[in-house]
Amino acid sequence: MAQSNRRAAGGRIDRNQPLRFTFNGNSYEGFEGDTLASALLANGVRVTARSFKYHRPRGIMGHGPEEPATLVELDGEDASGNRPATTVPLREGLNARSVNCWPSPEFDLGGVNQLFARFIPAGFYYKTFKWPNWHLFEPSIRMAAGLAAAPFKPPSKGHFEARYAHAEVLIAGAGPAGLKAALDAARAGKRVFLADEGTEAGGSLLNRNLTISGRPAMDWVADAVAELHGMQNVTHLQNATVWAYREHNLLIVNERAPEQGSILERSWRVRAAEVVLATGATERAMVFGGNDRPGVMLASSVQAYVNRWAVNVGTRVALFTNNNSAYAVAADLAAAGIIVTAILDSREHIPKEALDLVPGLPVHPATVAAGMFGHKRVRAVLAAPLSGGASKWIKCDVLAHSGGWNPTVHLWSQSRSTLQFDEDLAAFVPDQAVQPCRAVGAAAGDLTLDRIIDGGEDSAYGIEPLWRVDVPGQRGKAFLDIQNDVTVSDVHLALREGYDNVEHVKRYTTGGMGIDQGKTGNINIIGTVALQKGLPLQEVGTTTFRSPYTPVSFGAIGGLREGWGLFPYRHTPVTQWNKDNGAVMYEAGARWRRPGYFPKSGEGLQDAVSRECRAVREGVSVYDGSPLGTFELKGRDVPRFLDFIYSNIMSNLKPGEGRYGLMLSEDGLILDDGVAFRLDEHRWLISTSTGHADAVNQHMEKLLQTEFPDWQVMITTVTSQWNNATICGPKAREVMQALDTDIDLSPQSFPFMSFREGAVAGLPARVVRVSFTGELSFEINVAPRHMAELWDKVMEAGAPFEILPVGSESSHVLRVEKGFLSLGHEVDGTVDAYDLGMGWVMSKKKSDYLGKRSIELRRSGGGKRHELVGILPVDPNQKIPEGAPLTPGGRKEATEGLVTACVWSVVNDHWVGLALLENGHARQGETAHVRLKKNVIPVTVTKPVFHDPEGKLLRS
Amino acid sequence: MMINIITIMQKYSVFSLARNALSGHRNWPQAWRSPPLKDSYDVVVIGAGGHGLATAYYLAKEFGITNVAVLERGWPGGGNIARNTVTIRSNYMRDESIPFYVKSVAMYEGLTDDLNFNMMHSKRTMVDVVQTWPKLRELRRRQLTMDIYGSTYEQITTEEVRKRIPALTGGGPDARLPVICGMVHTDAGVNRHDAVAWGYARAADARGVEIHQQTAVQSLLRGADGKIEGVETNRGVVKAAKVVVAVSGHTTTLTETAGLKLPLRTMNLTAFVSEPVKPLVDVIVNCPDSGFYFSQSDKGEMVIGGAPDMGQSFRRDIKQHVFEDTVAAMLSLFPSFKKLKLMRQWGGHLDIAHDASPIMDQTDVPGLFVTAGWWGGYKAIPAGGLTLAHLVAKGAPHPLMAPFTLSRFRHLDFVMEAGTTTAR
Amino acid sequence: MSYDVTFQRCGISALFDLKGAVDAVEAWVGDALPDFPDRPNYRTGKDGKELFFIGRDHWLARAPLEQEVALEARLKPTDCPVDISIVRVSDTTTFFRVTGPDAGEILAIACPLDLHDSMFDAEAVTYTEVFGLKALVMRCKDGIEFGVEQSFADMIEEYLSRATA
Amino acid sequence: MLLIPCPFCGKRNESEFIYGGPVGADRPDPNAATDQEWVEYLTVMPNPLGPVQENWWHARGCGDWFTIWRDTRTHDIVEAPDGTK
Repeated sequence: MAQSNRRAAGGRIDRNQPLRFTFNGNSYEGFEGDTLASALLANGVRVTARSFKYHRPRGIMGHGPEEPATLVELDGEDASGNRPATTVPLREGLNARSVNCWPSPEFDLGGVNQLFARFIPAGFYYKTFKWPNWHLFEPSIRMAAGLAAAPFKPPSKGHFEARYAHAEVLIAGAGPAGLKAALDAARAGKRVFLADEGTEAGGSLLNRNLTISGRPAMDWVADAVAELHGMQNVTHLQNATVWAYREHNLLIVNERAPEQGSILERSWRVRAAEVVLATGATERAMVFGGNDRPGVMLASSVQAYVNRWAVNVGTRVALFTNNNSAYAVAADLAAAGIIVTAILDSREHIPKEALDLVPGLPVHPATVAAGMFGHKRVRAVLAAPLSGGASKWIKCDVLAHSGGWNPTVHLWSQSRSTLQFDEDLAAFVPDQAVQPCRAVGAAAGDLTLDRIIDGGEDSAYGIEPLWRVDVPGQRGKAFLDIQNDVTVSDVHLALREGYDNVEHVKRYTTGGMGIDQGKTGNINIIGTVALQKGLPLQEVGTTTFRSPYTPVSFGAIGGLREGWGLFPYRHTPVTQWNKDNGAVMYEAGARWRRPGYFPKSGEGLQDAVSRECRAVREGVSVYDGSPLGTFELKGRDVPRFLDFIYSNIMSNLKPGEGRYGLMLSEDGLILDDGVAFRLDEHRWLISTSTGHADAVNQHMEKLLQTEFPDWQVMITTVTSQWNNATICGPKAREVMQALDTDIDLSPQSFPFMSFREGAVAGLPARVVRVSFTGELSFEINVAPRHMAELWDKVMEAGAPFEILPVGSESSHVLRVEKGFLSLGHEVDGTVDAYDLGMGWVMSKKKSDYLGKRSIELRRSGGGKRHELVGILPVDPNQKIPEGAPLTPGGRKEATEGLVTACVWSVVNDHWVGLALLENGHARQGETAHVRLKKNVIPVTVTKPVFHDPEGKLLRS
Repeated sequence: MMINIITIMQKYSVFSLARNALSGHRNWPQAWRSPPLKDSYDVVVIGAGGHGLATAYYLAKEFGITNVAVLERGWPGGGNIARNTVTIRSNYMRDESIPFYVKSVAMYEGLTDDLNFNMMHSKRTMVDVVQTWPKLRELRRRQLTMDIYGSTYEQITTEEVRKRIPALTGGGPDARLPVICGMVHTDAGVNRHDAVAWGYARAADARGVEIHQQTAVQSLLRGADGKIEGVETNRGVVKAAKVVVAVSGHTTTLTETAGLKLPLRTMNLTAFVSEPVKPLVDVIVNCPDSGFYFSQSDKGEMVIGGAPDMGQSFRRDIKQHVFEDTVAAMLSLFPSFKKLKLMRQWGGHLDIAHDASPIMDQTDVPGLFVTAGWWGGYKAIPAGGLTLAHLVAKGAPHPLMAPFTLSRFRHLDFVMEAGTTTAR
Repeated sequence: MSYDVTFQRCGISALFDLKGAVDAVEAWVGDALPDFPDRPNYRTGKDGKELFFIGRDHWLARAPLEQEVALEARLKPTDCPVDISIVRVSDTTTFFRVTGPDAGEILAIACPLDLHDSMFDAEAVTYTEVFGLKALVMRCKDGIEFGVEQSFADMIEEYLSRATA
Repeated sequence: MLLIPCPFCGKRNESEFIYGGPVGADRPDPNAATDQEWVEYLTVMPNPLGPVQENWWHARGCGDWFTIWRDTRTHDIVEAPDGTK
């Protein structure tokens, strides 16, 4: 019984390489070169699937990506679901299962649905399952729906790759037209990218017995492929599907199993100067009663199995057609010794050139198939004369049908180029291209090989469209969409209920929304709608063609960029030291990884942070401040530029001096805060918050290049040219001295907010006196190549003073104690500098600066303002969650503010917080109420500063 | 008049289905009529999308205004409502927004009965997967403000997150962005977008509202007094003293014909679905730090959304690099999806206001109303339709929509709502 | 290794950022640097020093690190006139080299730019994208050399090992 | 993914650029403009169904800020910046 349907000879299979495989638990044998489908047919397996909704038995109907019926899931290494059996190359040990049936397609319990078929027409779920509620039905519906099992683990080995490519000509499809186009372009020296979805080149030639200038067509293919491979300027991929056509001639190709180490699939983003679509044509189904029965197959597929895979899918084949192409199929079958029991042709007058192909075969003009006999395998077809005469059963074990050919225009349509309905071809064909693109061969509606190869004569195709069989006495359901079980009556129902747009029909019936995207059936749905509404197909139009052309695994699309490749990350030279010393690393702004805190073994977050804070307030600490954004500015107009982008005045700074400033956006929102230093007469250095460095750079460059092109300001980013270790705390000056520097550190000669250059610990350094903690603080800037060394020396010099490395958690606590602004906390897009009690930073002298007018305008509206205040929980040990709302009297009503920060203050021995509170500045001393879910926390409103209000320490 | 119209509408139920089954489903009536276009109406609604149809329905149902025409360039429900990811939630941040969406979610939950059309509303709950501390702080802020308005948002541990989403196997302690915790929004759900559009259309029609397909409004007509007078369509002039513009991305295209300037820009937002597979994920998964979210439809497809594209666009297309970012982010947290396949993807254009919050108001052109600036507007359809109908009928904004009127721009009092998108 | 390549983290070079009108900059640097390239995104070289024309009124001078002090003494960044800007940026950029027969394959993964020799020849140098980051790309013996912001170097190294795995 | 003509570098992948928004009205004199004029300048941007002039920054390239005219219906770049190679 092994391979009982395999022909004795012929086919593009390697009979010396038998392959064992398993399907639904039964083991079979096939050959290298088989697909799962061809191997199953060779083994005489008829029922290979159950349908989605009615669980009707189904067989294999096609031979390529158009296959609507037989979807399988693969187990083991290449586990994946919902693969058409016709596109799964056979390999040793392949283990496949039909999707969506249990226990097997031969005996499927879901089949009981067939009994209820009449109760579940299109859209039935919109009308039912309403009582008592959807939740009662949803779980079972969900279990029934869905096809293959969901993937539970990633591939155990190998990886995916995505890459860029560039071509002068990209050709989709390596059939006769594609190869011809590739040869022409390659010979002209163009960079050619040729991609074909099949396992080998040749397209339709693989399936047919044709000759090109007297020789077997496949010899011509072999020569063409060989010549292309000999050329440096050609990239030729098989197993590579062009699945998306994007804007500006960007096309996406999915290459399966490339011959490249451990790469599973590879995604190519190809930018092409010109695109040639040689995607061929897809045969479409005939629509008649029982057209889904196992054994009802596309004529071209029956032909392909005989010629390419040497498989007799049946012994007695009947054909049903409305065009000439099926006659070549009949001829091939007869030549192969298969009995052709009948050719049913819906046309009354059959062209001579068709009849000449099938001398002696029984041809029935003006006759259609009106039903199939046989449940799990076809036994006879009901031949019904259109004239109305008596219909009769004709024996057959396979019915091969051809409803005509659709140019494969998916990519053409994706590119936004237009389609038009060609009456002669009875198909939608490419019309106007809107990108540098042309269609050739069958994809352009040219179905004649000679013309494609050497511009020879057009041979007749002679189609007379038949969108659906409509004769009295027709038996059984006539399916338009085999995969989603959509019948002609479903479409009629949709139209009857007023869902009469083709998009409505698609959504209401789900026709064409399957994995095959209706490659064989959509046109018949459009035809059925057209017939019912009495419109030409052009007016009914097609539904939108959407990427992907065929399903693509997400792995290939993601390429290498998952996990650590997804978001860039940045380190400082001290990062490793931080990790080695037990730092808990945080994601800081701008993708920096920073230490959050340095817990001792067994120590919790709060204890560690308090310990670090105490060091800063009472001893000395060091902080890696390298991520701060820094820019050097130079040029004649820097002073006026800074005065424009900062709300306060910078132009009057003296060399060596610096000043804190606020940057606003034009609509008055706070963009960033930072410090500007004047290095010398013409050179300036500004620092930005870590997270906003890029935004500020973009902001400055945009202003200079678009608003003030004639201002002379030259900006150089030096964030990574300077790293810094910030020594902070009462003992900071002692540590600086211990580090040994030639800079005079006395407060008189090196005051707060000033800048010095010199040597620190023998390293060239820029030292800046700024403070983000309110304590005496020296920011030592050195080149990154010196940073690790500086850090070690700081730890060494600081050891006698018990210096501690501190992280961003303690910095947060310390800045809250001082009421220093943190953009991430206090600035939420609603407050301005006045609300934050920083009116002093808003220059009264300047007539104009960014944001000035907008803030004036906003405040003139007299709307409620949320103002920054300090809050002290009445219970000193009461922590308040950051972000908690304040409501009037703590009642459950609209908020009047929120807690922006709340920390345990070591200097106050008390939880302290900052809040934005409606009209807060006037409410100092009052009690406000934090509203939590279960309780209300009363807090006293204070000034937003809890430590050294006069700022003596930071100036010390 | 109303009465006999209502009798036209056949009640959908398992019984009517069975009855029709026996007659081969030959007797189902049209879901909505196709009446001749009159030359004037009390109210013309432009756009038979979610917001337009809902507005028309509530005008008829709540305010007895039934002489209403909904003019649609294409077909009902063919715009953004056919392109969104059907995520219904109320986890917003500000007092201006939360109550509005709480109302909308509640209305959605009753919509199947109200419209006698199965919305397949599935209260799945949404789980926000938190990967950075600043995001957690923002979500905690939302949590406590939402609580004031009765919207639920609970923090859960990473372990609980993984228990609720077994497929979430990425984001471990050594990952680029480890999962810190989750926030659970039990009010969130999904339903069928076609059912929403068709249900509103059918129910509005039953109350006398006329729906006119293939009727493209080319310009707005103003009288000498500057008031709105009607619209010019491809089928001639239609008069109305009140005109509602509910056309999503095309708002400014129309309002400019009335010499009106609005702070709106049209952008493209895309979504995609996987092949259908057996049930794997029961909740709506939202990963704001990674910039994507998804849920599994009843058909078994993963319905996935990500960040909007840069730049204005009326071309419903896919930006490959934006799409790849979304996929890579998804695979980082759901590595088993590498073998899952993309089945379909699409784009939709929507207009975004200067402050990214919606605009519902009567414009400076008396009688001309707009509902615009919706992104994530699907969840707002019931409340948006109800409150706009209120404004059209009574001439004063419904309290829930007051924060979203145009007046906020007069003094730049923006509604800065961080909860409108997961875009990173 | 599925690709026949080797990559190497070369660390930093002496690097100076030059901005201003070409005449003014040329006048100031004199013969301290190679002739100024006449085409955008091209480079010139002279006794170990290179000059990259990488933006409007914008150049990068590169030299072996040991020449940094001497070069700085010649360029005198702090003394140059107000209308030109010269800044030492040696530490901002870490350079990598990807060499070997398959170097192009790795760059095809990393970089959207068409590096085909007909489009990007031996003297070309430009800022583009490498593994999603801004990077300075040029040819080197048997392959491609590129520089990225120094703080991203660890990430790039990790990425390269994944791409070549 | 657009192919954007940078005046200095020539055509490059969109991923190298940062979008800078449409080119709006010129900045009015903040001390002369009426409130309404100012609000309009800030919030109302051209949103044509057709060509729009917009700013792009070659952030991962030469750093140039420039404008192009792009058709919002087709994404065709109908007018490249001056001096594009």
